[in-house]
Amino acid sequence: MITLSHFIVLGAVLFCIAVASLFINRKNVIVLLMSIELMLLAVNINFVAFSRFLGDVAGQVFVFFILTVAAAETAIGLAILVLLFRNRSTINIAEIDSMKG
Amino acid sequence: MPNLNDILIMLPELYLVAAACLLLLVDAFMKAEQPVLLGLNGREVLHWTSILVVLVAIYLVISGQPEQPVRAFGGMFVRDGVAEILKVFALLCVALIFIYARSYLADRKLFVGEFYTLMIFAVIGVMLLVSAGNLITVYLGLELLTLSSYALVALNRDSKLSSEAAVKYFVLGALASGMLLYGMSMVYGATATLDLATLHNAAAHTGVPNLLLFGLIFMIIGIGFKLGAAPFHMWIPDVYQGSPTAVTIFIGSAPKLAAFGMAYRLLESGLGDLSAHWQQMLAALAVLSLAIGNLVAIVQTNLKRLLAYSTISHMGYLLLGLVNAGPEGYASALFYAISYALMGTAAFGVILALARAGFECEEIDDLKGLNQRSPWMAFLMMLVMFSLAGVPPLFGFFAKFLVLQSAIHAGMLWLAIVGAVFAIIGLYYYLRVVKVMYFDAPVEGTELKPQRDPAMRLVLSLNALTLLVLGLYWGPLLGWCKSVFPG
Amino acid sequence: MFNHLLSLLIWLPIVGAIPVLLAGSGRPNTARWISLLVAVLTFVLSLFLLTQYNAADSSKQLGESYLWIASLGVHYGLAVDGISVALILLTTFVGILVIVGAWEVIQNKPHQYMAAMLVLEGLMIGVFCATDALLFYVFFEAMLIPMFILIGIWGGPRRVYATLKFFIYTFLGSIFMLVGLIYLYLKAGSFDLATLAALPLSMQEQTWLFFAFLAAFAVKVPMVPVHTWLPDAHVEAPTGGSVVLAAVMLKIGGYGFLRFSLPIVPDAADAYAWLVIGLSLIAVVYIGYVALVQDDMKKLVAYSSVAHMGFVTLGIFIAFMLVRGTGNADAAKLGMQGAMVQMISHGFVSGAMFSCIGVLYDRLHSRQIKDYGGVINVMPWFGFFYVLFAMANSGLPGTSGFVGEFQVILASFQANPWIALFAAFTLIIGAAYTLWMVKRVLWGEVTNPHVAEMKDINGREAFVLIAFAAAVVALGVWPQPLIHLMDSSVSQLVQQLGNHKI
Amino acid sequence: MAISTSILLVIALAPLLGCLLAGFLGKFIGRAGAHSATILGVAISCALSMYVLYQLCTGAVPVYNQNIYTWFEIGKYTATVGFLIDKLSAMMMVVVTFVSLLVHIYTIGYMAEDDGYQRFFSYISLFTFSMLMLVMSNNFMQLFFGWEAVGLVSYLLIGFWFKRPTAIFANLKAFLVNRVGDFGFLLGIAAILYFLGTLDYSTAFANAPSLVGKTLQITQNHAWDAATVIGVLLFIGAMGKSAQVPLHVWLPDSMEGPTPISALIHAATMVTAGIFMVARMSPIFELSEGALSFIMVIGATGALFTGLIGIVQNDIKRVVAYSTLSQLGYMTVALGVSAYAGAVFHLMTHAFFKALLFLGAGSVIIAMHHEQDMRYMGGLRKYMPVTWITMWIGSLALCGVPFFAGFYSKDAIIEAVGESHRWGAGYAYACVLIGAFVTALYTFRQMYLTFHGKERFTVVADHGHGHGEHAAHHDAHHGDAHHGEHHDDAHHDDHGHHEPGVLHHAPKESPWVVTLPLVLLAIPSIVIGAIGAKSMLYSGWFGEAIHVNEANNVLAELSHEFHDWFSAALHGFAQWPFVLVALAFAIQTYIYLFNPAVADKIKSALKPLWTVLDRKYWIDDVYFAVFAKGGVKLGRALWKGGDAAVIDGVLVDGSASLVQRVARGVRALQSGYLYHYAFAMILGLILLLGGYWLVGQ
Repeated sequence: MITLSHFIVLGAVLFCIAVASLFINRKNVIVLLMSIELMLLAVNINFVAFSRFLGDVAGQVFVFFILTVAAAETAIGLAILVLLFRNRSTINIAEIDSMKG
Repeated sequence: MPNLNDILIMLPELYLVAAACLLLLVDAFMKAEQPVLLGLNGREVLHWTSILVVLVAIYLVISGQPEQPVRAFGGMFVRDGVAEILKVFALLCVALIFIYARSYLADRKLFVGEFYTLMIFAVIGVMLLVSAGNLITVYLGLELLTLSSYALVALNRDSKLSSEAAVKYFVLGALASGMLLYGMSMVYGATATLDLATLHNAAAHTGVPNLLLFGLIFMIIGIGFKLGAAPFHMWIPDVYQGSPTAVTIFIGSAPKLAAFGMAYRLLESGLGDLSAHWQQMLAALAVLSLAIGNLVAIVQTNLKRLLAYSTISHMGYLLLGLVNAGPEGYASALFYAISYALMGTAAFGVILALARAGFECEEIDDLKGLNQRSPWMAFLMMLVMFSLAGVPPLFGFFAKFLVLQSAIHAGMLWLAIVGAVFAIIGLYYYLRVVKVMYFDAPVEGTELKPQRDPAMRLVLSLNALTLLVLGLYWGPLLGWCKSVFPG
Repeated sequence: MFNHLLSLLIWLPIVGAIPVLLAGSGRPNTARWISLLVAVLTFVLSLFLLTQYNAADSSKQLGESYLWIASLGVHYGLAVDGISVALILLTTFVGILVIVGAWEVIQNKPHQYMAAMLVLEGLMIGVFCATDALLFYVFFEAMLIPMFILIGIWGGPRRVYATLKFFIYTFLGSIFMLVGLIYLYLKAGSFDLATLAALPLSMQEQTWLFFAFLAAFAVKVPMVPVHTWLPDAHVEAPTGGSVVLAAVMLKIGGYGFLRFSLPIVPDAADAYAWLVIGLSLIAVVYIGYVALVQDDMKKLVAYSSVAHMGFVTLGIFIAFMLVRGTGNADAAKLGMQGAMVQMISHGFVSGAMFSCIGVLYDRLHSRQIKDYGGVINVMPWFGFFYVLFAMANSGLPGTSGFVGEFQVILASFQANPWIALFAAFTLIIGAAYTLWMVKRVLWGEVTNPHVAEMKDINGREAFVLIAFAAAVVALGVWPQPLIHLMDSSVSQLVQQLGNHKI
Repeated sequence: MAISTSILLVIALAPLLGCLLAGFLGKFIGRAGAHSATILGVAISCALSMYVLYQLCTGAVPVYNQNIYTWFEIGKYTATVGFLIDKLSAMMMVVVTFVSLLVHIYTIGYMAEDDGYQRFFSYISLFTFSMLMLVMSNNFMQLFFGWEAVGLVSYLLIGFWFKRPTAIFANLKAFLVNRVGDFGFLLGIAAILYFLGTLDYSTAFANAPSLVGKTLQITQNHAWDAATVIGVLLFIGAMGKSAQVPLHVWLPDSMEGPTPISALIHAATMVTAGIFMVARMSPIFELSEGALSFIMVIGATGALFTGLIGIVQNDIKRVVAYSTLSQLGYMTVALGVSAYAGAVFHLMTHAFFKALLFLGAGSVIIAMHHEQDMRYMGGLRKYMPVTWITMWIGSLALCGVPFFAGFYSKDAIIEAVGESHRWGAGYAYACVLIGAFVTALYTFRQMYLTFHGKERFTVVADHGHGHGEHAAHHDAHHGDAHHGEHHDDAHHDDHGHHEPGVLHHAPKESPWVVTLPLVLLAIPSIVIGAIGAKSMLYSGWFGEAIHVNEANNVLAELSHEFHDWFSAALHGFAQWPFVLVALAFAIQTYIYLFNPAVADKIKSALKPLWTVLDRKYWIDDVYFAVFAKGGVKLGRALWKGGDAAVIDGVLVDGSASLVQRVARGVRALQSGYLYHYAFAMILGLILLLGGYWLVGQ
């Protein structure tokens, strides 16, 4: 039987993977964008699961909003990525450290 | 179903959305470089129109303010006193920024319509956020603000630093909103509601399940990030430094008001009954922010970076007010946020005024001998610095005074003492700026005169002098702040 | 006009600074004359205090009170007693002299210098008038800003270090007082000093508050071991800055003890009187020796200020031992009056000493003792004043320097002969460091050819020095008017010392 | 009828007015104006003082004791300015103003060529004012004012020639040593206020008996007798001002000042202030045997041992200076045996003959062109007869030869000590007796070296062609002196520059302004003893001013043997003191008139002893090493060690640099790498979760 806990654990695992890849990944900004997507999806799973088990639709509505915003976010993210590459000819995060201290 | 009343309640926001779209259109169709109206060219018309738009919005906020808090769209949107104050000052900041930024933008070929529309969208985000009655509204307002901000940070498309700042801001911002959302999902799971008012009651009924607290912690991270409280502050220095100053000034002002509003909505309106739990967490963040902000600011050489760390420390003080978790504490934190917004705009305003094409005026040493070259600007900057440092009789002192009082009132004397000790360390770097302006000789060959923009000079002067005037007579403002948090 | 005399006194110089600033660097003479006019007007106004203030009445007078921050119940409350009147007169008196003293000496942005001086003057007067603790704190801290600027712009080579040290040191002390005041406010619901004085407090609370106040005022006085900002600040400050610093600003520390430590936390102050007395005696002896070996005249006088201010704190806190220990209220009054007279007198004497050093500095651009020698040969009139003030500094009877020390020593003996013994040591060490300096600066053959070219004082300098000299001698020959002015206020303070709060 | 307050005010203020005129308007009124103004002032004072004394002597007026104004009034404590005029103070006033007047006149001649003429007159008038305030005072505060004010003037006058390194060293030394005494004195005054509750003489004296049995808690279980504490503390003040061992070191050095003030301040008046003070405080001192013994022993020690140093001095003024120290010792001994009247009487006679000796020495110095070394004098009697004779009169008075003034006072003291049974009286008696012999030794040596024997100087004409070396030196000297236009006999401040024993003019008698005071002082030096002895010593002339307990009254014992001045003097020839004087006279006459070589032989034979005396028992050296150098060392150690190293170095700058270091460390966390930033956020999350978990536990 699949209970709420399973969904929550799944969400948590996905979330952890997403977060971990945010700081373990040291190569590529695109991977970061993907991680962010993953993180939002983890949240969505949570919402949907809760919504289903609590019998409240509001959670599912929220998911729609999240998806929409995520799309916008990715669009901006990619735009920034392009800018970055144009200015620095790299998207390697290990090289983006001109501001520090 | 939404009715006319709902729309009237949300009129300022709706008006701004419409105005922003209109500005977008106007910008697209108007010839930028040619005289269009009254001898002003297209850009200038856009500039003044934007300012007018914002001022009208302020008018709408104030004039339509209901006596009692009202809710619209099924509780998604709340219009109360807190929202009013925050909106007024956020809009005011934007208006100031428009005035200060014009010459700076023009010098850097950034004097474009996007700046204005993005700013207005961002401030709509602020307004939504501070008026949020539902977790969804919180999220939407926040994202509207941050997405606009990402774009603003990257406004200067040819700057390496800007794009680097934008990437950092974007990734960390997304991480923070992810955490916030994760927390929201937990809270939702624990209480089965997204409505803040219901949440407040639900939390009172259900007791304090672990799930709720778990969610609370994640939400605090989101708030901490928006405030820029340590250890969620890492983006601040780089973004402040990398953004065009005209954008930095925005990031340093209105969003801080928004962050306060967000904290207030989530923590008090939503999870007020958990205050015993979040007080401790905020106290920890406050101590860290005070320590890191003040300490690292000491060793900065870049003025914008210095102000960034100063922001971090100021958010520590703001948290000192929030930890009180009572009406008095919120009032003091709100007061602090307002004072910080005014000081921030003035500080960056001076930098904007002094910056030229090819001269950012963002190193501390760039201000050398300012008193010799431009005594008035030096005087204004000195007022700002002493205000930031919290030296009476300037506004910043009273803000600090009130948050310290809140902390002591909340029984956290130790926290107030920590705040006091770090105020001393903080004093040092503000004094260093004054020292550079007043005690050092100017570098030969530099001009260091403010832009010849009378509107900017006038408004900037008023902005800085306000710090003095409000320092001498801050009672009404405090009264206003207090009146919106009924005991 | 007299209903708002105090407000007028505070704001006249501050507002007067605006036209001075507006005169700009292009019209230095306009700036100078306006500031002189403002300073003189303020002084004249302050003289009305003497007629308006009734010395026989111990209550605070000429009060003004307006609700300042309605939601906190903070008042803009002003009133004076005899002690305040004396200190205000000192401030306005010195105010004129520093303006005159800086007349043509300050060539770099004189308008800013004069404006800073005027603002400083107004703020200092404010400190002496405030009856609301928050208002007091505001004036107390705001003073730092013009002083910071004064030292920083017109100071010597290490001015930045000195002025930062000065600012941060003082801020460090006072921020703890702020925390203490907030605590008191939350307890009493008011910042009114009289209310706070009546507030019952447990011994533990009092102890914490006492140390918070001590931190603020000990730095300001300054007491050992938090005195090290003073020599640096003095050495680097322009003459006028040094004069104001020594003559008035230090007094604010002593004044603070009277207004805060004594009435608000009397029991803790009594319990820790030994500490303050001990530190005061260390100031007399230890600092005396340190002053002895200074090579820089200003540093020497700065250290001597620390030693002399030791008598102020000694006189104030000896009163506790006398009132509570021996029940001898009159002796306590004697000590307290001694402290007050010492404050005023030190204002004149140190101001005069720094003015003298300023005169020398303007000619030779050195404050090093070894660069001088035989100055009397070329500047006999200057020598007269220098010796006079040096004698006053070493407490010669007939000058004001003697009166306070005499009274404090007499009172100390009543409490404990050993305290008097250490205090009286100033007679020896004070004379030693002052006169040794006089010997090396004034007497002897002219060895430095630049000294040989020095001109005697001009009319403007003579005016300043004569004014100081008149005050020093008048107070030394007949201190009774000053003592009478403060008598009822001091009596009341002493009476308050006996009130237990626990 | 009473003494008029206005007269007293005029007495006190006339010299002050003169001082101000000469001091501030010196340039304007010129030299003649300055000396006229000051002399007039002092003359008025002197005349009125004499009038007041006359009034008191005739018994026409009661003792005057009134306050002029209130200095301060705090609760029950008041300090006033007022006058107490009884015979004691009136006598002092006369002595002070009279000697001062003569010194003023003398100065016209002595300082004739000096640049600081007006300033000098201003100073000595200021001194007269201060001294009058001291003796006329009716309370301790004013006494202390006068006490310190005379110290100030002494400081100014010792350093009058401020270019001389020795002078400005001496004046600093004098002031500081006096301050050590004043330190005790002030504490004594504080003790009086503590025990007697007043600063007013009459009240304090009236309450004095209440001191008996009172103690001052010094430590937990140790208490001192109140009267003794007060007495000793006050006497410490007297030790400073009256140059008692061990605070005597300043007086010989004070000879750096011009001779007139050596006579006025450092012989006749100021240094006797301590004696006057103790006599004035007799009601208090009488209560403490301990304090009086202390005084006696200190005085006796000074009387003998400082006199011994006088024997080896070569500077004519220093001989007189050491003789002053010795004589002050005598007065102090007299105080110590409760013979206050004897002390005051000796004070008065001493004032005249010692002023005479100093002024005479000054006259010699003028004649010798500011050569003060007696080794380069000799045979001066034929050049300056008036000086010679008057100085002999002074010397005989000093030695206590019967019929001269000093005899009556000094003999009375010696006998009084002999009568006393106080602890230490035996030692004191031995000291004063041997002291009489020593006094005669150095006095006659001085007289012989100066006026008799061979001339040990050479006169070289001033037109120094052919004396190339000398001329060059001379010119160089003119070049660096500030008053190069003056002639040789004006060089007050340059005796170190002279070639010793070489004069440019033959010595000649001084002008009348110099010799007149000598004569006027010689007269009382002869007669005043005979006139005053009976009344002042033995007939309670001072009345209430001096209080002696019956049991202590040694003078009363002596009075039984005293019949009249003539028989007393005749009797004196058969006493030990005179025998010793005669012996000393014989020895010195032999050595210096007939066989000068003996002196050197004795000197080399007693080399160690000579060294001890020449080095002044090394007291000065020890003081300088311990207090001056030691003080500077201590100060430097405290400054560098305490202020600079610990407070500033460790606490202030140390904490500032610590903050800086920490800041740099924290700054490194801001690495610039995005993944570090993200990691920090995660850390924050873990922190909050962990904290929550901990709290939950």
